[in-house]
Amino acid sequence: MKSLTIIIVLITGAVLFYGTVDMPDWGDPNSPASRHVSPRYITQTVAETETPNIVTSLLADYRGYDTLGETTVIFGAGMVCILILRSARKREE
Amino acid sequence: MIHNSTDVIIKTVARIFIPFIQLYALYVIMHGHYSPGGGFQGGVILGASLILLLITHGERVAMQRISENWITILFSLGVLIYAGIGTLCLFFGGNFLDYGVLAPLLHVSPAAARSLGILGVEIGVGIAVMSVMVSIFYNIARSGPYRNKGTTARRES
Amino acid sequence: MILPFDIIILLFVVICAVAALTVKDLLSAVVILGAYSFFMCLMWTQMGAVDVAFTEASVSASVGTILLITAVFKTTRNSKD
Amino acid sequence: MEITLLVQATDECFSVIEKARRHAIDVLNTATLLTSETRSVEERKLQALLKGAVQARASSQQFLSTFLILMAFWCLLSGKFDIFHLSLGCICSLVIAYLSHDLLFANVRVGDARLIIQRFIAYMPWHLYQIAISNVHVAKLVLSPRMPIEPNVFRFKTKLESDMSWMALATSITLTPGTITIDIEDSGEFVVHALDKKLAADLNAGEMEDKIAHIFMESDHIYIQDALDMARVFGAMK
Amino acid sequence: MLDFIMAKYNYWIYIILMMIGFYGMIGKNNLVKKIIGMNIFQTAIILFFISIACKKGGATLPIIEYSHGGEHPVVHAADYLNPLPHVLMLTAIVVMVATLGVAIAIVIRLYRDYKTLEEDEILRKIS
Repeated sequence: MKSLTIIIVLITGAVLFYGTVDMPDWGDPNSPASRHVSPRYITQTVAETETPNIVTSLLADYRGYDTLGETTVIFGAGMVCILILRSARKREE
Repeated sequence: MIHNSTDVIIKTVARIFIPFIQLYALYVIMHGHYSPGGGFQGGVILGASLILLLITHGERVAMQRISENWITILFSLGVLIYAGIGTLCLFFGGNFLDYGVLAPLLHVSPAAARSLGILGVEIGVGIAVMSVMVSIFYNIARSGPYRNKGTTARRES
Repeated sequence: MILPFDIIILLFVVICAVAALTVKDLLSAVVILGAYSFFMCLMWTQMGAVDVAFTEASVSASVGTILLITAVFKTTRNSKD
Repeated sequence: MEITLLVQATDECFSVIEKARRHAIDVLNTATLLTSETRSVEERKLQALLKGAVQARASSQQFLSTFLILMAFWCLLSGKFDIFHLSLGCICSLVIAYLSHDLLFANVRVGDARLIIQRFIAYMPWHLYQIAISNVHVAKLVLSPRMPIEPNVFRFKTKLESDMSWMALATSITLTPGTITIDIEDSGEFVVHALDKKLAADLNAGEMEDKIAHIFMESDHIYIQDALDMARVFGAMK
Repeated sequence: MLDFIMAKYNYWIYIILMMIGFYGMIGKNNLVKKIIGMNIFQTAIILFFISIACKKGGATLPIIEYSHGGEHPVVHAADYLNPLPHVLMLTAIVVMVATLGVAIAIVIRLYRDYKTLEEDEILRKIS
């Protein structure tokens, strides 16, 4: 059982290792991730939102809908904790 | 887990430090525009200060500040603030969460209106995260049997 | 990015990850996980992601560790593997 | 016959007068009782009002001082002094002062705060010097090839009273190399681990405890301070 | 060869961490150990995203130097790190703690019903 687990993990690691060969180099300024939309965010954030911290303006303004969904996920997690644990507590008391 | 601690040092240090931790948390929320920080981090620090109050001073002292029902109300209120600001933009003729159209309401330029909108959203996120963290901790710590083996053994010896 | 510093931190991260999974005592495992989170936070700081590092230090290293320690107090402390 | 009638009449008169007197005394007694009762009730009400007013005054004082301290801390953190950020700081400090105004000043006499801070600052150089001395001592112990350490746990009962001074003494002991406070019992007994006999003897001499009692104006130091103050007043009067 | 190692070693570190976390998730019997493995797996993924955001050659933190009321400075995109992965991972970390809370709630509930945290013993008690 244990050997089977190790074999599965090693196979997954090998596949991922093979995948890294085609990935862009570390710290490449012209990698696809940093060429597409992020230059616009960096250059326009002060003019459009007066917020020097780009991460904040991106989090709450440009990607605000994303963060709304994420806040809802946290809300759901709190609700689930209450549903799982509080009913049992009431029964015990 | 939640009980009035008998250790004088921990109680005194917690008593002195908790207001400063809470003020630092609000500072992190309010100054997310200029420095690292924002609603998530500040809310979690605020929740951690309340958890510290719970595990040092016991349930009675902590719950007379924010009761359990209030926590449950607060984490709906946080999401409501966020979604409410987004919906307010719809009434002014913009898109959902497009704070620039709030400028005539706030008497500032559209860019500054966006900045203020970000601040309001961060406050909503902070309230939601704070109450959810305290609620999860409280529900976990109140459930099930608590065996205080370590401290009772020490007191008996 | 300073290479020797980077390599030392990466080494510590891997050691902490392995130790957290191999220690038999669950409370020790949870505390080692907190140390792992702090090393991760240090690494992100020197990669330039200060916001993410701050979030990791406040969220995962403090509240996550508190929740796990509470869970260990509530259940049992010893494990078989 | 007439004489006996007269005597009887006077007797009756006297008995009637006596009855009336008793009645009047009873009435007067009940009246005074009633008034005293009402007065005591009113006094109690007044006292409760006064006590409530004192408590309200104390809590409002606590609220105000907490608010001022937090506002100073905010200015220290923020560094932005335009109106928007200062009003944000006011709101945040008000919220936190409302949430936890009874935590910061639980056992502190407010009037003494300035003197305590002055004395605490004066205490620091002495403590740093103490740390340096015991640092050298512990280094000598550890670096010598025979390692002449004798670790032992000992207890001593302190004469300090408030929790703040207990905490200050415990942290001072822990900051000094070679000694660590393990626990404080409820009755004020410190459990201290020391690396060496000499360090333990230094602690038992009680100089540090005296200094801390002087900072927080406790036990016998407060009387000495009172006497000094009174001496100055007497000198002025002469 | 050295160039190849220097260019790709961040991916290898993340793969190693991910393998450790994956082994913890599927190989360990204890439920708390499984949660710890899940935590390590998530941080490995976050490390992968953050290392994508790096830029060589003098790029600094994504915070622009700017004061209120001043003129808008001219900003070059190459001078700042890519902020988009930071934002995505910032939300991912908070979701990580939320999932941690739910997982702990489930573990405590299981312990109350079966009095054990080992997976094989729970399976034996169910059947």
